[in-house]
Amino acid sequence: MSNGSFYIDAIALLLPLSAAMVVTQANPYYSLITRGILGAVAALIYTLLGAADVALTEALVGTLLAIALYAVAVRSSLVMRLGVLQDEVPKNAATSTPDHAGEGTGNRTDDEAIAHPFNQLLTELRTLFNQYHLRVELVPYDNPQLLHQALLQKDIHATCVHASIAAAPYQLTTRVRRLYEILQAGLSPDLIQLNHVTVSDAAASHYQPSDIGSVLVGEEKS
Amino acid sequence: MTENITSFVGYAFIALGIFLWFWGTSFLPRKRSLLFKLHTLSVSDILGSIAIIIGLLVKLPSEWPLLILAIFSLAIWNTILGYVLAYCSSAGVDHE
Amino acid sequence: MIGHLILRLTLWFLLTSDFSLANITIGVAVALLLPRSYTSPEVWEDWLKALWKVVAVIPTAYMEAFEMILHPHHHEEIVMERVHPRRTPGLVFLDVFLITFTPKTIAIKHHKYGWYKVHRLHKGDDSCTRT
Amino acid sequence: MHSNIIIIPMMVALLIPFYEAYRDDNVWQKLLAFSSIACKTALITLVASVLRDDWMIGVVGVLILSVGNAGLMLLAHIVKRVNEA
Repeated sequence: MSNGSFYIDAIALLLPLSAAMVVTQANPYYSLITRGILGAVAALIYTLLGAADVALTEALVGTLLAIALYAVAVRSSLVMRLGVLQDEVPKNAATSTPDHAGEGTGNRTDDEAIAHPFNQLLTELRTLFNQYHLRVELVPYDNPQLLHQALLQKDIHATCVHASIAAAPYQLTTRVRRLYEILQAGLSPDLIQLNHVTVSDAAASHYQPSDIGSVLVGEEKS
Repeated sequence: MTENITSFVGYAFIALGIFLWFWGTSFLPRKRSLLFKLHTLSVSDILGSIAIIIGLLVKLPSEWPLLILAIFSLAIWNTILGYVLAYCSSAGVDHE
Repeated sequence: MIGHLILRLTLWFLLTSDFSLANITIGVAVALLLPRSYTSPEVWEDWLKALWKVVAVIPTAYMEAFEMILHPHHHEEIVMERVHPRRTPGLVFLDVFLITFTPKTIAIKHHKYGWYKVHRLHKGDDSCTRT
Repeated sequence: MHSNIIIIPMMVALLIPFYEAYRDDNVWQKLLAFSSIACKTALITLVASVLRDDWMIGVVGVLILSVGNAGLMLLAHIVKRVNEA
């Protein structure tokens, strides 16, 4: 450091710059990548200032571990779990659930599969939630009772079943107010009928199959 | 005299490496396909970096174990990273 | 077995560059204690050939880099390349390394039986008019 | 030691992928810029350590070189899985 260290000052300016980039990113994955850049720049500055131990910690914990943990957190939290009935879903739509991801994706080009109304609905949902960086994950259930119970126990965020009487072919019930608002703004009412139920926390934790009626505090129809 | 020559050779290698860095990285902000940029980045980040390290090795041979290790890890990790990036980015495009 | 040990000890001594008794003991202990997976015994001839190829690929890589700098390469294509079918994972790794290390080619996918999907750059026609 | 002559051009080269990471809106292009930055910062660390004759910083530089790449591979696989789903 004998001959001045003005270049360290110059490179230190990159640190607030990249930090600003991290906080201004809307997409969580972009922000993860930018977090990696921030970590790399921080490690560089720490070493240039002579703090080798701090730099090593930044690289190992701050960059590697933080990115791994955040990536897992973002991937598992930014998801809408949509409960469906097993026999209402066409076979090839079920293959896009995460358990089978990576195999059978070639089936999706099948014309018959695309024409199926459920797949059309799913495509609409995916494009709508992509704007909010949410993935849509299908969770199949065997019968309507199990499906309803899963919604009340907060295993899933919404259910989608065939509508029996309404004009729209499908009926989507969600327990999350925000999802209801997004869906109401983004989907046309003749494609789907939207419901919102309020599930209280107490009811979700002490759920008894007998008292379904007391759990449904308020139900609105759109 | 020999000191001057080794110093010059070292600087020449470092200058070559920095030139390769600039050349390879200059394609990054352009509108090209990802794989094309991977090709040019492999020029800058693998070959350019190796040239810089060799230059340092010639200039200051006292830290050779570290620099040899750096060359190894640079060559292996960056090459495999290029393969992984190419594989992962193309897997989403075509399913065949 | 012995190859693993040599590799780990080499890395350890390059990293520490300290030949005191304590350091050698620590290095040998760590190299022995780290878990290793069982790999089928590889053919030494193949390994020597591969090692020679690794040394030979470095000048080729620099040559290709300078070709790319002097004559702009605009055309990209994806070709299937056949490499000698060898099954051990180490040699597959080496093949991928050799293909990707040269800047004009990048291995994209490894199929079974020695086929690789390779992305390759070559000189475009418009580069002739420019030079 | 003319360390400035070597390090300042390297830092200017570091700015190019920085600009790219700021500007481009494709995940893979951003990841590419990140890989370039990770490699370049580790190399600058290494050069600084050799010029200062500081062994400890050099070891840290080599470790950052390999750790940064490992993190990148992890991230690439996660992004690939997300794009598939």
